[in-house]
Amino acid sequence: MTTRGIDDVVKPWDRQQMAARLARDIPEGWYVNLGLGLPTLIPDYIPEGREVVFHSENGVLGMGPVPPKDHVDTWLVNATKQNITLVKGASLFHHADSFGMIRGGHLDLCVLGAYEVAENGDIANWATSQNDAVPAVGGAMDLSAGSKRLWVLMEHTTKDGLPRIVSRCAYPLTAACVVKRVYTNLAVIDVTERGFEVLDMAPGVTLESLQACTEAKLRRVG
Amino acid sequence: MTTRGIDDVVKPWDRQQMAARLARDIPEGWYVNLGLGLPTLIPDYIPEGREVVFHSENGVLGMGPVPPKDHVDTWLVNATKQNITLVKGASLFHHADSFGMIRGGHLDLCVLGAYEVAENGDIANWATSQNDAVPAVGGAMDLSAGSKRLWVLMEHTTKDGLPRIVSRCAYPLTAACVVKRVYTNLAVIDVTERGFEVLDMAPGVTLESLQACTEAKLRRVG
Amino acid sequence: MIDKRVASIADAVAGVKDGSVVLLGGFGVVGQPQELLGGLIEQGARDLTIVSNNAGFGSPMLPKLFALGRVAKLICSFPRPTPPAFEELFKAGKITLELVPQGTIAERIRAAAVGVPAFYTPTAVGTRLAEGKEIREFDGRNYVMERALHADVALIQAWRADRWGNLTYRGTGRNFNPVMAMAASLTIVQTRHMVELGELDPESIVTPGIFVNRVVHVESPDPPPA
Amino acid sequence: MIDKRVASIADAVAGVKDGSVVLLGGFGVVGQPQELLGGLIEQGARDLTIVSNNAGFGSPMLPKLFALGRVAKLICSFPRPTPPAFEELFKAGKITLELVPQGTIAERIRAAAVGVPAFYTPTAVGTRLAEGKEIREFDGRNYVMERALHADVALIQAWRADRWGNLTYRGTGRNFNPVMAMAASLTIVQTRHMVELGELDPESIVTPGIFVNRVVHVESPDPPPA
Repeated sequence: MTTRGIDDVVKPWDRQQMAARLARDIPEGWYVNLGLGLPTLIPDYIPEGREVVFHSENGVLGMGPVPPKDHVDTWLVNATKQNITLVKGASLFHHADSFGMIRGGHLDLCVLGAYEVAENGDIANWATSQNDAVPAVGGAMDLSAGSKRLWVLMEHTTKDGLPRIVSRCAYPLTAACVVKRVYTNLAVIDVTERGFEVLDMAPGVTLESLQACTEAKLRRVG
Repeated sequence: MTTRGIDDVVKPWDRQQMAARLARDIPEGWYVNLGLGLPTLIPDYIPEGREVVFHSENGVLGMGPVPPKDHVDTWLVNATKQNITLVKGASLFHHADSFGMIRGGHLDLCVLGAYEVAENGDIANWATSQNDAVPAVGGAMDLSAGSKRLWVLMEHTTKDGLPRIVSRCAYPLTAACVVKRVYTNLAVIDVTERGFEVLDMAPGVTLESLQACTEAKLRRVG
Repeated sequence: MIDKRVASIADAVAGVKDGSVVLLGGFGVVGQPQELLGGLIEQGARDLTIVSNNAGFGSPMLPKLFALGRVAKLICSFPRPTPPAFEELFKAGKITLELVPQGTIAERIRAAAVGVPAFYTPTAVGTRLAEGKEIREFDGRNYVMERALHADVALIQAWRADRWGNLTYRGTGRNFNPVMAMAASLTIVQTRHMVELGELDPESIVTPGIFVNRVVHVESPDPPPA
Repeated sequence: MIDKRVASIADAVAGVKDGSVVLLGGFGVVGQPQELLGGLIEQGARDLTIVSNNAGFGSPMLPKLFALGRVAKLICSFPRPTPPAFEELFKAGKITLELVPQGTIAERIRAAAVGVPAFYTPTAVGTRLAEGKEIREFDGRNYVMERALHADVALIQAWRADRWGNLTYRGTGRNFNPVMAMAASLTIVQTRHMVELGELDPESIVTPGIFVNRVVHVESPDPPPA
């Protein structure tokens, strides 16, 4: 088998496959917060019968799927302000309690999107420059600093092909040294004390081709 | 009218009269926490129809009277661990919320007993020496430091006739500079920046006789 | 008789002073007290500091308050999407934005409510939102010191209320409301339902009446579908 | 299926290690989980630090734990009336008492639960309970710095629970229980009633199941009249 360029025979995971790949790794019983964008696809891929409890930082544990249009309770929204449902066993609480849960390390997992992840676990996902017109941070810093583990779900490179898995973040940090794992359209990569370790790759991706679009050094394990 | 000795024609207020004298000064709408002992007599003397809301630091607002013996819910107790009732409009909450209310200055009034009150508003009411066998403080320090106003309800002197209204507390402090008013069996005394000011005296008590059993300097106002 | 009920929105917001710090309940528009905001617009107080998780996108009233030039400062975690009224003022330097992580806003408000002047949090350590703030190490980890956020006024949306000001909320309309209700000198509530004293279960009251000053009954519409 | 229910008291308290810090719910005996305490006595862990508002006067179980010499330290606000078992050990210097104001205990436990390592409080400033602690001035007033109180185990008395560990309480049996339930690595609950998932109203759950590890159904008696 010869090494090929990444544009050649590679079949990157699509957005649904990325969400499904990550969902596979969430065991029963975890309490999970999902950030805006891609991570919101994850619940669809939790296997039937596996109980995972979804947290929404605006005061919900036990968030269920989007309701059918004719059965919407508009008093129920998630962090993205979409209407949601509650599953059996759900509970409601206020913002100080909700972020107490987050900051206190009670969430087993938070999955966020990001602009960049660095090999020391730094994450940059809230601002693309030092002078955004109207900056916004939401709960990203709380979730990053507080969760038991932070996984990032993002495209491996920018639309222009620039690396997002880097030795050091260029964008403003959301939190330092917190990311445990990165799921991209090309690979699953652990953040370890020894740097980035590749756990899994999309069909056709080789370590060499992956490295070619990754600024930080990668190692293959397992 | 001649000045007489305090043992002569004085009619000190008894415990019920002390509680009633203080109750008179609690306006409608105040949220009030009552300490152990004498202060627990106060609710009996709030005039019918005047709504005052009693707080118990173990998580109750809207504490009602002691229940008849055959209608006791033993899951309801006050800070003294006596069974209580709830009035209409009562609410229940946990200890961190309850002491948040206290510390955050939301109680209009706390009434405590004391060993000593000093002219700068210091209160000593939890320990009689530096080496009590098994010391206990409960919520006294939180209530003293946190309430909007702290009134003390106590006998004017010790059983041995020693003064308890002093220029400086000898016993370990509960809180510094917090007492606003003292109700005793002999007088009602404000704590002001100018020192103790006597507002009212029991029948037969004169400023001179009161001063004789008071270590700190008293002034008569009004 | 303790009766915190007031007859009108105008009575509810009467006396709000220029320069007030105003806590505004709601997450997006859910739990945001629109009619009280409308009352505040009518009432006329200026030079306000508004504490709100969002900048009013989708809100019928908050952008109006900005557009009228009544807000000097917004303390906020997520001012996006950004209503044009806010964006214009911001770009023109006519409004100050204090960007605070969402959990830190909530905890700073709670701290004010419970008499804690300052606390330490891991949130924002190592980021530009911690720049200039005191950093301190506890047990080998760094934390930022944050200060209590006191307010003059809180505007609250409740679901049920009684004349003592006991409150419950509905769904995620709870959000910042119970926290903010505890932290202001003047807590003003609009409630969808006014009930008799004693109707609310003492076990299920979320905001005890001690924190509330005024309650007005407003049959406001449900939030729009999102 | 998430199922935090365990079949017996022994299963509930299994694995508590020597030297553990144990948060014990209850105010006096109301809300104090007697059967879990009994289980802890049977289970055998030693050298414990117990965090409890009281020292067990009137409690069938806590004085036994003291008498068996299993407690090295009590963190407590009001150890009076003092059970003889505790008083003897204390006078003999065989147990340490850390006396903490009641609200400060509650807030230190909450701080641990919500990821706050330290905070400032006005309580105890100028008293001997603040001796040796950091004092700091904010806006002209002095405050004591207090540290979060983390624990290995919490023993909790609930009224209703489901298999996810969602809890409600009864009356003043609530007290420290919801605060302690949030702050331990292993939160063990005895509940008077076990209900089906979905039976508890999401609006009225006091302790969300995320904080709970094990729930055992015990038809314990009501507290005695007081």
